[in-house]
Amino acid sequence: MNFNILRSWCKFVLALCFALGSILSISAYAKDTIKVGVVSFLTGPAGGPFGVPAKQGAELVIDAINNGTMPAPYNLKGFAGAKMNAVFSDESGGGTKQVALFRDFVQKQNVDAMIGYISSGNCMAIGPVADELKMLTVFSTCGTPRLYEEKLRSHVFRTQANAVGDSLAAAKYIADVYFKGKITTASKMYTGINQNYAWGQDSYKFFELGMKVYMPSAKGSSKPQFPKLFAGQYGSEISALSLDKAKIVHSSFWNGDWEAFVLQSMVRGFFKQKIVVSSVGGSGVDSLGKKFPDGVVMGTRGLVGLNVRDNKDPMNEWFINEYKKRYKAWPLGPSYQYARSVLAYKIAMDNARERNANKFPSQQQVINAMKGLRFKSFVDEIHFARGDGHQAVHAISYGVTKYNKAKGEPGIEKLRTYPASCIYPPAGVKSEDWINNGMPGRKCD
Amino acid sequence: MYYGFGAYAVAMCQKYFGMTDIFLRFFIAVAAAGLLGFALGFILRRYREIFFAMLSLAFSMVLYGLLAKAEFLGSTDGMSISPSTILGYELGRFGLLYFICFFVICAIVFAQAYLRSSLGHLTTAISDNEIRVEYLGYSVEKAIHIKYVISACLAGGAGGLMAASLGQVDPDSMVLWSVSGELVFVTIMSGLGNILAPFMGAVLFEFIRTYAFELAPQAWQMIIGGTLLAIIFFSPGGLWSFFQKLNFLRKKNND
Amino acid sequence: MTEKFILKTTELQKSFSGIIAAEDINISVKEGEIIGIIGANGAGKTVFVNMITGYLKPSSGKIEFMGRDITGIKPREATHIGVCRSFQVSQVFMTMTVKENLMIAMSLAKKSGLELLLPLDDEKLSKECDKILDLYKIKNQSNLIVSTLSQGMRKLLDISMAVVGNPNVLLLDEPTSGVSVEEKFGIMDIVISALKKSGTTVLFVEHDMEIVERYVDRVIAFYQGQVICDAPPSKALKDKKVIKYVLGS
Amino acid sequence: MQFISTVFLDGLVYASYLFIVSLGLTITFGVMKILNVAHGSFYAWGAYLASISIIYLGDNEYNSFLYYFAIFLSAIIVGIFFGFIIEKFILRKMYGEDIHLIVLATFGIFWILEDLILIVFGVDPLMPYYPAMELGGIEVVGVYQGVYSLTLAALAAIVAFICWYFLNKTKWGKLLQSVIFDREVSVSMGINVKNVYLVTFIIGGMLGALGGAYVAPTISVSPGFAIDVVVMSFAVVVIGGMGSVPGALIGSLIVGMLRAFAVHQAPVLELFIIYAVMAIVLIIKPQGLFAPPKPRKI
Repeated sequence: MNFNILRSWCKFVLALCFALGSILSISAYAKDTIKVGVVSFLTGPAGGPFGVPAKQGAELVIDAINNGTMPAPYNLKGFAGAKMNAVFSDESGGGTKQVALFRDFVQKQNVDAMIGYISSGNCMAIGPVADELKMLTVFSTCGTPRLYEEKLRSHVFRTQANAVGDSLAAAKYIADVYFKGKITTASKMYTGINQNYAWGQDSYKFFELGMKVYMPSAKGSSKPQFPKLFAGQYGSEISALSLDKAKIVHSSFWNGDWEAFVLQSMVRGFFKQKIVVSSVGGSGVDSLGKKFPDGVVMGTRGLVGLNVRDNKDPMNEWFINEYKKRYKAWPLGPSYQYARSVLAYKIAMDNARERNANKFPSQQQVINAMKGLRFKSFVDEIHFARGDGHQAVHAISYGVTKYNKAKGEPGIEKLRTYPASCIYPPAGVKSEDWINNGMPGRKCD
Repeated sequence: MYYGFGAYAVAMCQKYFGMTDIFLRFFIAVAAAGLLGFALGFILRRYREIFFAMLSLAFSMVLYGLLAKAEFLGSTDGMSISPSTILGYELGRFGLLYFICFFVICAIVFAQAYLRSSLGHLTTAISDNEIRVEYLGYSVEKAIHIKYVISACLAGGAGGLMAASLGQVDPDSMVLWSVSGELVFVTIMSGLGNILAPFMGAVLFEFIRTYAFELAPQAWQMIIGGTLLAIIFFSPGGLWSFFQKLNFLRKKNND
Repeated sequence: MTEKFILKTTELQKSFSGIIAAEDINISVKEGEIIGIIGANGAGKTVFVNMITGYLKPSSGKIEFMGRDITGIKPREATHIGVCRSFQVSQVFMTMTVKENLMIAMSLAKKSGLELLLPLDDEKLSKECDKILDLYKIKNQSNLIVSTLSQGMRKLLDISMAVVGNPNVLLLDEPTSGVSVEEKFGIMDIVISALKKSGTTVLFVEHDMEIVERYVDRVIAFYQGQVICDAPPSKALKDKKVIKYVLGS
Repeated sequence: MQFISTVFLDGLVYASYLFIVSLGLTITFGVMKILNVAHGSFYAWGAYLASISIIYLGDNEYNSFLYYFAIFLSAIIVGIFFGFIIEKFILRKMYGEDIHLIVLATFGIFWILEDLILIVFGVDPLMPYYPAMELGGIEVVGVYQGVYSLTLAALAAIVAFICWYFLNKTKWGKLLQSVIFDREVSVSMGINVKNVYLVTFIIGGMLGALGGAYVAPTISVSPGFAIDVVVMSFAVVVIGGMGSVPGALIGSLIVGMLRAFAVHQAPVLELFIIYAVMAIVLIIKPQGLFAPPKPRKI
C-alpha cells in the first residue's frame, strides 16, 4: 500500500521532467539536412496492415526525393535542397503517450517537422499540442472531421480528406449502385459496426446523415454496434447484426479488427446475407487473398491502394513498381497516404525556397507555402482547400470486391469516383450543417 | 486510477465550466480524487494484499470501461486540454514548470509531515502487526482509509498536473491497469523508505524509456521488462537500498 | 453485589463449528486482584482471554465490565474502555525500534483525531516513553530493531505496550512462555511490581506453577472448556481435579 | 426464442474461450499463489505458433486433421518451453518474496515475451483461417453460427471434464489439492512441492496457450492482442474465486453471458458491465464465488 503514495510522486517528477525538457530545447538551424519525425504504428494490431506499409511508403518516397529519383515534376533533389533525415517512431500506446513523445521530438530532438499519425484519436491529441509548440505537422491518414471543425489550426496540415467524404461517398455509392428498381423495406434498412472512438463514431454518423439525404426512404437500425478498438472477438456483435433486419452494414473497421471481423463473419455466411460497406478495409483484401468474399463494397479513402492498382498514371506506376521491388508487396492505402504527406512537404519546401529568393525557408514560410496548396499526387489531386487552407480534399472512389481468377489476385469492379465537390461541404461550412441542409451546391459529375 | 481520475476531473472542468486556472485545476483534481478515494475507501479498507489489489483493479477497470465507451467523455480518444492560466493570464512552459515545482514541494512537505506523524508511523505498524494496532485502540481500517484517501489525493493531483502539462487525457494512457503497473514499477525500482527515492526512480525510468524508445522502437518494452527483472533479482530493495549500501560502505571506510 | 466486580462473565460459551471450546464460564473478578489462569493445552484459556478482549465473539453468554455489558465488542473498543492484553506470541512491530513501538502505543493512547497528524516524536512523549522503558528495564535496548531482540525482551515490550493505556484490567496471555528460565522471574518481578503500583487488575494465563504460586491471589483452572476450580493458589494447587487434569500427575 | 438462443450461443462460445484461458490462470494461482500476468504471453505465443503451423499446413494443402494436431502440439510446446524457463529460472528464485513483487516479475516477463514476438514473428498479422473456413457455418434457430467456434464449447467441456477427473480421481490430483490446501503441511508430508509447482506452471501455461492456439483461426493474430485477454481472464478468475476450478467455469459463464447480452441489448455497457460484476462480487464475497477452503492457522 506504500505504493499508492509513492507512485504519485513518480508522476510529479515525470511532469517535472517534461517541463525541464522545455528549458533545454534550443531551436536548430540546419541547412543541408533536415530532421523529420515520421510516426506510424510499428507495434500492436495496427502495425502490420497499416503502420508498416505506411512507414515503407514514406521511406520509399523520402529516399527517392533525397536521391532525386522521383518522376517529374518532382525530380528536384531534396526538400528545399536539404536531405531529409527521417526518424521513425511508434504510434501505439494511446494519445497521452503520443503527446509526450511529440513533445520529446520537438523539444529534445529538435525536429524540423512531423509527419504521420494514423489514428484519429492521436491526431485529435496531437493537433492542439502542435499548435502550442508551433511545430509544422502534416497528418497523413487520420480522418476525423473534428480536427478542423472544432477549431482552426495554425501549424497542422492534413493531406488526407476527412471521414465525411468517405462516409458520404459510401452512402452515395449504395444509393447509386444498389438502390435501383424495386427493393423491399428490409433491404432499405442499414446498420453499422464501427470502432468506438472518433473515427468510428464520425464515420457512422456521417454515413447515417448521408443516407438520409441520398435515400430518404431508408431507415437506420436502432442498434448499431460500437465495439472497443482492438477488441478482436466479434462473435456476439455478428450475431446481433445478423438478427438485425437491416441489409446494409456500414463498417469503418481498419487494422487487425477488420480482418478478424471478416474472418469471423465470413464463416457465418454473413456476407451472403448482408451488403457490407467498408470504408477502409483494403488491407484485408490482400491478406485474405482469394478467401476474401466477393461483393463487399470497398473504399480506400481516396484514389490510393486497392482501387488504383490498374491506374496507368506514370506516377502511380512508378510508385507501385518501386514499392513492389523494394518490399515485395502491393502498396496499400496507408503507403500512399504517407507518401502523399511527404510529397506535400517537399513541394511546400521547394515553393517556399523559391519564394525566399532560393534561400532556405523558415518554418513560417513553409507553412505559408503549404496553405491552400494544390498539387497532383500519385493519381489524384490534393487541394488544401478547407480549414483555412490546412485540410486537404480529394476525390474518393468505391468499388466492389471481385477476385480476379485470371491474375490470381484480388480485384475490384464497378469502380465509381466521386469528386471532392460532391462529398465535401464548401470551405467554412460545417459538414453536419451542410448535410442537414441537403448538401446545397454539390457537384457530383 | 486516481491519477486518471484527477486528470479527467481537470478535463471535465475545462469542458463544462471552462476552468483553466492552474490552482483551481490542481485543487479540483486533488479534491475529486480524494472524494472518490474516500467513497471507495469504505469498501477497500476491508481488504488486504492481493484482494486489495484485485479490487482496486476492478474499480479502475470499471472506470476504464465507462470512459472508453462514453462518448461525452471522449471515449477512447480522450480529450484535449488547453494551456493553463493563472488569474486569467496564460502560463507559458516556464510558468507551468514553476507551478509544478511549487506543487511538488507542497506535496513533499505534506507527505513528509504525514510520514513523521503518529498516523504515518502507524502504516509501518499496521503492515507489521494489525492485531496489535487494534489492541492499542486504533481502528486499522480507519488508518488504512485515511492513508488511502491521502494517496488518492496525491495521485489525483499528479494526474491533474500531468494533464495540464501534456494537454491531453485519454483512458488508455491514464486509467488502464498497465499504467498503474508502470507506476508500481517505478516504485519498486526506487525502493521504499525515502521521499527522494521515487524521485530518482522516476527520473531513471523516464531516462531508460526514452532511450529504449529511441534505440529500439520495436523492443522498448523488452528493455523495460528486462530492467524490471534485473532490479527484482539484484536489488530487491530498489535503488534506494543501493544508495544506503553505498552510504554504509562509506561510513565503514571512515571508521 | 455486581458493582463490586470489575469483570464478570455469565454462562459464557464458545463453539467452533460444533466443537465446544468454552462452556458455562462464570467468573467474577474484583478490582486489584491478580488472577492466574491455568489449564492444559486446548483447555480454553486463550479462548477465554480472546472473548473478553473482543478477538472472538462468544456464542452465547454475557461479559460485564464495571457493570456494563461488553459482550462481543471490538478489540479497539475493549482497549478504549480499559481492557488491555498481551499475547502468547508477542505481538509487536518487528521492523521498528523498541522506542518507536512504545511511542506509537503511547500516542494512540493519548492522542485522538487530528492530533495524530502531529509529529510522533515530540519531547514530552519521548520523556514519558523513556520512563516506561526504564520501568520495564528495556531502556538500554530502546534503539534496537525489535526483530533482533530476545523473546524475553519482546514479551516485556509487548506487556509495556499493553500497559501504556493505563488499563483497568490487563490480561496477559502466557507472559513467560518462550522465555528462558533465567529471564522468567526477572520479567514477572518487573511486571507485577509495576502493575501493583498502579493497582491494575491482572489476569494472566500461565503454565508455570512456580510463577502462579508466587504472584497470584487466586487461581482459575480450565479443563475442556470448563472451569474446574476457582480458589486461592494454596488451595487450588492441591485440588484433586487440578492435579489430575492440569498438573498431569 | 431466436434472440435468447443466439445470446446463449454467443455467450457460450465466449465463455468457453474464457474458461480455457482462465483455467490455466486459476490453477497457477491456486497452487502457487502467483498471479501470473505473463499468462497472456502463453496465450499469444500459443496463438502465434499455431498460426504459423496452420498457415504452413494450409498453404501446402495437408490433411485438415493435422490442423488440430498442430493446435494442440503448439499449446504443449509453448507450455513446456516457456513454462519451464519461467518457473525454473525466474519464479523459483522468488517464492516467499512479497506477492506484489512476484506479480511485477511476471509483468516484466510479459513485456519481454511480448516484444520477443515482434522480433520472432514480425508485425504482420497472421491469419490461420483454414480450419474455421473448412468447417463453415450452420444455421441455428435462424442465425448462422461458425461451426469452428461452436467446437470451442466442446473443447471447453472436454477440458473441464479432464480437469475434474484429474483433480478428484487421480493420485496426482489429490496431491495437487493437498498442496493447494496447505503448502507447509504438504512439504512436511514429503511431497516434492518444487516439482508440483513446475508441473502446475507448465500445465497452466499449456491451457493459456491452448486458448490462444484454438481461437487463432478465428482472429487476426497480431502483436499486442493478448493484453485484453489477460484482464478479461483476471475478471473471470476473480468472480469465480481465485484458485477454484468450478469457479473458473461459473465465472466464465457469467462473464460470457453478460457480455453477449450487453452486446445485443446495450452495446455501450459491454465493458463496464463485466468489471462492475467483478467489483460487486469482490465487495460481497472477496474470495470469489467458489473460493477454495483455507486452512485455519492459529
